[in-house]
Amino acid sequence: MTSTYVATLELAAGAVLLSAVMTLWRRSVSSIVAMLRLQGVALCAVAVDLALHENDRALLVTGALVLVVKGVVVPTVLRRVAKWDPRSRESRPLVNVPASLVFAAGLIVLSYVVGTRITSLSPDDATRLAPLGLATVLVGYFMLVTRRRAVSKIVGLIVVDNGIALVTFLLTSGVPLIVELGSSLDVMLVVVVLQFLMASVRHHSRIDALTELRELRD
Amino acid sequence: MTLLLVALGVGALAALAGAALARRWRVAVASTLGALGCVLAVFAAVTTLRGGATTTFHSAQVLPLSGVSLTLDPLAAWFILVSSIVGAAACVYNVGYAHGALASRPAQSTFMLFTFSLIAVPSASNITTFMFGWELMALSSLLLILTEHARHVEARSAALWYGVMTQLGAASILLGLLLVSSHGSAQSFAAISAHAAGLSPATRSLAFLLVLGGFASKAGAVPLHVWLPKAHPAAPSSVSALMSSAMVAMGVYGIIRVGQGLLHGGTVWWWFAVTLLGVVSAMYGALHATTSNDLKRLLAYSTIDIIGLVLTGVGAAGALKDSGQPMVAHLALGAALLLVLAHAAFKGALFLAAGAIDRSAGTRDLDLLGGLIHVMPVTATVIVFGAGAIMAVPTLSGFSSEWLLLQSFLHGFTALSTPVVIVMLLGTVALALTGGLTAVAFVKVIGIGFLGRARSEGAANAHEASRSMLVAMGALTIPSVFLGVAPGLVGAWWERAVSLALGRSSDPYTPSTGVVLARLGGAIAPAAVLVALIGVMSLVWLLSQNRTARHARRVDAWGCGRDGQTSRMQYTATSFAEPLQRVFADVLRPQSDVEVTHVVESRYYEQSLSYESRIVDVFEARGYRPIIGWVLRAGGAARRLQNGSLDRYLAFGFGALIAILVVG
Amino acid sequence: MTGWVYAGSATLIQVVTVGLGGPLLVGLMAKVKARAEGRVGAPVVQPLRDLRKLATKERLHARHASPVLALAPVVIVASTTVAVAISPLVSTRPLLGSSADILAVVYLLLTGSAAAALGGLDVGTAFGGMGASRAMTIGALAEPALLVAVIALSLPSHSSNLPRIMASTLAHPDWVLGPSRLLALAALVIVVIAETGRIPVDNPSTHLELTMVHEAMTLEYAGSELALVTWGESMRVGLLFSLVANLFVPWGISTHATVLSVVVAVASLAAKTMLVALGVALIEVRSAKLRLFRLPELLAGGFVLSVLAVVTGLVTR
Amino acid sequence: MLILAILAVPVSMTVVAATFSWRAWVGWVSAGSCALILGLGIALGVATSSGPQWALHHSLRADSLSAFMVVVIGAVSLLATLFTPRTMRQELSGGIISARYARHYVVLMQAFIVCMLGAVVTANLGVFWVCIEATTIATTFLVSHRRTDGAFEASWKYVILCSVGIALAFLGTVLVYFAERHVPATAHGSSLDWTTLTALAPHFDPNVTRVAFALVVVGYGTKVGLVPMHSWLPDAHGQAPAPVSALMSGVLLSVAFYGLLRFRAVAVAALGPTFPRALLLVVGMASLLLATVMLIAQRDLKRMLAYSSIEHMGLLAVAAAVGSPLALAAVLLHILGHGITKAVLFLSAGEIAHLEGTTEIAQISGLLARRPALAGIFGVGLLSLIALPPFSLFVSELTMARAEVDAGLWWAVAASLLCVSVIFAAVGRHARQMLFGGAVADAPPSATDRSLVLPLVGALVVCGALGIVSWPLQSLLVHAAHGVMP
Repeated sequence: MTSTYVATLELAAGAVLLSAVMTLWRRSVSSIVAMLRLQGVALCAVAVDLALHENDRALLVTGALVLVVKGVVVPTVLRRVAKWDPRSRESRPLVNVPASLVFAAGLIVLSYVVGTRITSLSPDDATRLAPLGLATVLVGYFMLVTRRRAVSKIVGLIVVDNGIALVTFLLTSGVPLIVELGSSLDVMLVVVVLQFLMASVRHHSRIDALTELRELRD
Repeated sequence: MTLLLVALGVGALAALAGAALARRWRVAVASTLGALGCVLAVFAAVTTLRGGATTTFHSAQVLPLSGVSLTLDPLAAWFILVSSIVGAAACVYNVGYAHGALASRPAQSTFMLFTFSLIAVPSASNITTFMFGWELMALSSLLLILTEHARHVEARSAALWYGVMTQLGAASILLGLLLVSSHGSAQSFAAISAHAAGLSPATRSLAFLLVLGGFASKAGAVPLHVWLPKAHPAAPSSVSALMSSAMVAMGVYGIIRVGQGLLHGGTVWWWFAVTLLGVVSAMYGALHATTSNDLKRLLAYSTIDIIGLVLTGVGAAGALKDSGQPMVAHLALGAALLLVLAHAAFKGALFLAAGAIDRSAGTRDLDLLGGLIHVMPVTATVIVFGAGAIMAVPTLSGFSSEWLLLQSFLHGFTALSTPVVIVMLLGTVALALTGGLTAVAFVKVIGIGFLGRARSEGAANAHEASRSMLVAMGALTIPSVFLGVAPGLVGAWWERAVSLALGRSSDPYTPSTGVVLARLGGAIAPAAVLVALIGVMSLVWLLSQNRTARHARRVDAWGCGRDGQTSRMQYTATSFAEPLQRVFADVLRPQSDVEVTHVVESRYYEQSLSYESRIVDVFEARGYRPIIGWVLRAGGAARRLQNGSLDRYLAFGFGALIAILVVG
Repeated sequence: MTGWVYAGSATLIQVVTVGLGGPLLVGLMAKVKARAEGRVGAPVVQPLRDLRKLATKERLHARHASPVLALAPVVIVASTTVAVAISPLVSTRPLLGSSADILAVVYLLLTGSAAAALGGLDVGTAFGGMGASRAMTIGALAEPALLVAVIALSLPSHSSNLPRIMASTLAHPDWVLGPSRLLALAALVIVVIAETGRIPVDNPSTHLELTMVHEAMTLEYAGSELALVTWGESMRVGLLFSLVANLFVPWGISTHATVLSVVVAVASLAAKTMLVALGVALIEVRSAKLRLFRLPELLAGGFVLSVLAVVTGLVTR
Repeated sequence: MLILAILAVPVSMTVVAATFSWRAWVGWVSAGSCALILGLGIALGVATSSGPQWALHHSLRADSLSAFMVVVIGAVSLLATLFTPRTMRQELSGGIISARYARHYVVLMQAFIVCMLGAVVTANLGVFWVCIEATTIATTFLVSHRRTDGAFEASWKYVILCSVGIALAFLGTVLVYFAERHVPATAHGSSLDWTTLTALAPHFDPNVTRVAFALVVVGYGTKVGLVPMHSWLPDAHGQAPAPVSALMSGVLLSVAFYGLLRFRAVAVAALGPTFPRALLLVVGMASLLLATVMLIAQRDLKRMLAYSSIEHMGLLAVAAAVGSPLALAAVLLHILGHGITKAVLFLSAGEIAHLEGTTEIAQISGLLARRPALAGIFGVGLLSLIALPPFSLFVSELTMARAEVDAGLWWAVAASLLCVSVIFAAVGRHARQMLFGGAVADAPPSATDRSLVLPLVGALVVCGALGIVSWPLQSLLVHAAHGVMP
């Protein structure tokens, strides 16, 4: 039983990180969103696995919530938003794809080094994997910085959020419910805000992509 | 202390009256209350100077997180005396002078605030109270400079220069004081004084240099003076008078209070630096005063000159105390204090008179004035007395203080330490070099501005100032003359102030109306000299009234036989100072443009010729402008940090995150 | 009581001596110059005769003149007279001798110069302004040298009180030939020439527009006022010559209240000042007037000499 | 009870605003509710002087610090909401927005105030985080309220940067929780209560706490406007309607800073003073320096005010680094003074922008001659902002400097005084251009109406009084400062 739990946990957590790296690798917006969906599902798997292992009903609910929000709602909304954008590919990232992947590898190593320092406090099966979450955060952030398209940026932001959620699950087996609720709620609200923004900009129809906006400057 | 608190309270009332009352009553009521408060402050100061006890006041209910703390001791009282005398005169002057923007609510209220912050600053005895008063003084004067911004465009940039310099100065002072304060909670001057002895010499020296920078800038010492010749002329004259006579004195007060009172004198190098500042200021100020043509600018430069001499005295006192000659040190500091008071009186009167001229002739450019003695006889008399005092005409106040200064230098030469002797030598040289230049400057003021014939419509149609203005100027002339004729009568007062700063010592003075230094072998009896002068003058006058013509016959001016002299043929202020300007061209670096327009028909005939000459402040052009340029360029370059790119903004955070993970 | 009488009479004698002697010195110098140039020259008493004649003439004022025009000559004469009265010329104990400070004398003279300049500016003619400007410039440049030179003299006696300086010089004859004294003497001679308006600084006997300094200021004066100005100027000559003479060679001056000593003092003063006048006249004869803008070099030289005198005094004490 | 009332007032006001369509009275009532909050805050201050108050099963907790923050929020929001009717009138008549958005505006403003109040009275740092996040959402819509290109751009940058920052803060919070859960032999069980955390902090694992605190500083520092995540601030403040800028700059930054103060107490208890001090010093000095250089060549009026907020937050961070009771009391006084002053400035700048039709400094000139009252208020506000007496910012900056030198940080004081002086020069230069510059017009000066002048003058008078009279605020400040001492 334990070994299944550990194997599932490792697989799911690895999937979260892998899908984060995949978002860096792929260019077409639709496949990036698909990766995001995969990541949501993997995250849900982590939560459910932990919940079953610890008999934590609240965490089970959280897992369900994650599946709904991150596996279904967010990618769907994003797909809709992406339709507004005529150029569906991330054509000119600030750092090109191969370099990004090399950089991501470096970030993963860094998070491993840093992560072990943190997890050494209580090195159990779940906590051990926390560096994977940290790496997801860094990779997501890297995407946020280097990808120009609005949708890519939102994806990066959500990857960061997912990474944090992964760290949260692994380190604490879920913080008190209200926080988790808040966090999921928040991601959803962020998406709503973003959709609103995109729509508004479309409405004004003068600027193609939000990220091209550089009117406000010193 | 009660009296001082009442005075400050009356001052607050005056400020309120200025802010609240309708135009009809505002100026009169505010000025009356202001003058009343100043007179009360004079009494408070005199009570302490006459041997009254040192009193303190503390309240935690005022000034959050620190509490207000006031101490009235003889040193503070001396400077309160300085500012309240000028303050009273300025308030009286205000009645007739305030017009237009200056009579508005904000201006009147701020004016009162300024007057009383000058009285509050010397009495402050903890860091917060001191800085509060100091900054309030700076702020209110800054606002007052701007009152006539609509009429004088240059006031805007003058205010900015002033504001920035005073802000830097205040920052420097604050840092210096904090460095020597024992604890944030124990920030009273008494605690600092007790604590300072245990500090390392390096800390104390650093603190003193910082504080010196701030105070010297306020006092207008070269090279920190650049704001002064801009700001003092730009302010309304009642304010210029206060700034130039009382506010610069606060810089001197600060140096004495911190250097001697809180830090106990330090080393000879501190005072060497002070002297050097003083010598450079005195010479530079005197030189620029001779070549300035704007009356108020000339007065401002002359302030730099006199304050330079004061600083020389302060520096000499510090150096002498350090070399173990306390009695001579007392003499030097006493001379400095006396000069501060004398300067306040005569410079105050001069600025007020300059305001009267500006108001009635519509210009302060000496090149456009002339002949004012015929239309403004009282103002002219005030100017003559003021100029006489500043030129150190014997029996006027400038003379007695400069004599004391010279005595201290002379006796200071007996010191065995070389730096001290060099200090004395520098002081002597400064005194010697400035005397003649000051005479040129003020002969120019009187001779070009008041004598001769009017050079412009404004000057020709000028009229005497209003009564309250004349009363104020006249009132300030009285202490100026009194301190010259009978300085000995207040000798005990300044000696008390000096003792507080330098510690008790054998008193060098012997009671007299003049100043008698029995133990050092020197004396002046200005009163007797005055009697002799008046006697001889009357005698000569009587003898020269010969039988043939009691009244002189009026004829055309001879002018070497040139018929039809016009006012344009007179020497102007520029031409008067031209020889000196040429002599000191290396320092002044005058720039001149000559533009010749030829007649169309022939190049041998000139249609018109224009000549323009100006003197820019070397320190401003070579020292300050480049720094300002660097700062502006840095600001321009920094704009690239915020270039509008979200990617860049996010990258800042990403870098921070990586750094945290690596370091943490 | 005798002290008061002595001091009072000494003061009076000083004023009379310098008052009469000043013009005579001027006359003497003119005579010497004339003789040196091979002329007969006017009698030595000519300046006194001129003064008497002017005093009876009508007073004329320009139309735009102010009371300053009339007041200035009075101030010139009064300030010089007081300076004479308090300085130890005949006696080391004149009335107000305790006030006979170097600074007082210097600034009294400066007051006189300023009054003269103001008188020159009052009428508002080009020449008056020119003269005043030049005179003040020269004065401003000469004053530092003067002040520092007298400081150098006062260093050994630790006092700037003139009677004290002379008393201590009398007590220490060896000071006279010290290097500091000699340097100060050189500086003082330059200053005195400048302050009294002699060649090479100014030429008192010319009315050439381009060069005149002092005379330009007095162009608008006439009658008794011109007499006062001229008299004040010659008293100044007398005072400065006497001071130079007495500061360096004080012997002969009366130090106690006897008639004989006073007589001797007057005689010796006359002799000493005549010698100084002779020297100055010879300098005048032997040099040409400097251009106005070369003057600073001369006066700066005087200043440097005086500073050197102070430094030497400090080093050799 | 008091705590609940404080939350209930704006919540019910939000409901009211959502129910009725926009009328001027809605604006006035919302201002009234803010006045009520201010009053309740003062009452809370009195009540908490004897000890913290609890409500809702210990999920809400108010000590003197919370009470003080409620007062700050109440005061600034009162000032900002007093301008709601005016702003709406201008925008509706100018055709900038439709009536629907006027209603949105009032609802969002009230929701924004609720979130801030919630943040300062909650006992739980998770809830604190949620409240801060919620302010981001509310303000995003408020920033884009005018629906111009610039407004959308600003709110886009704002929401992205703040989301990232707030996510990092969440990660930090999680790590703190992780550290708390692994405190050996904990008898209390784990919770995210400030009090529990502070009590347990000495047993925290230093490695974890260090990273956690650093993440929190960067994360909440985003909302505070501290370097390196400050970049959203000038854009958002520049584009938002004036009352929104006033509220954001005046209190939102300070509420986030309040969180930093709480976390700092925990971090100091866990790590000792060195690391928190170093970290806060670095971000504080960097913010100060950045604000200084950016202000020198600033070209936009509202951005100038925004950078000045960064400057003041930097000063606060440096003082918080010291963390002595004196420094913290000064920090709090500074928060209050800065809040009111900045609100006055943004509101008057909004009016200037409305009247002049531009916020570009170079295009505004001679204001003092043309609009003496408005320009006078703006000028006096700037004087208060650059910390001149008698305004309270002077006393608080001076006290912060005292406390810093006390802690041996005299070089930091030297550097910040230099920066402040350069800022003085820069702001002075811009003010000269706007207030005095240009030729003086012949037209008679135009009057400014009283509804604008009175509140602003009143606020400035309060600022001045706070700088002179210490009663009754001082005891509250001292109490509150002790609340965040480890």
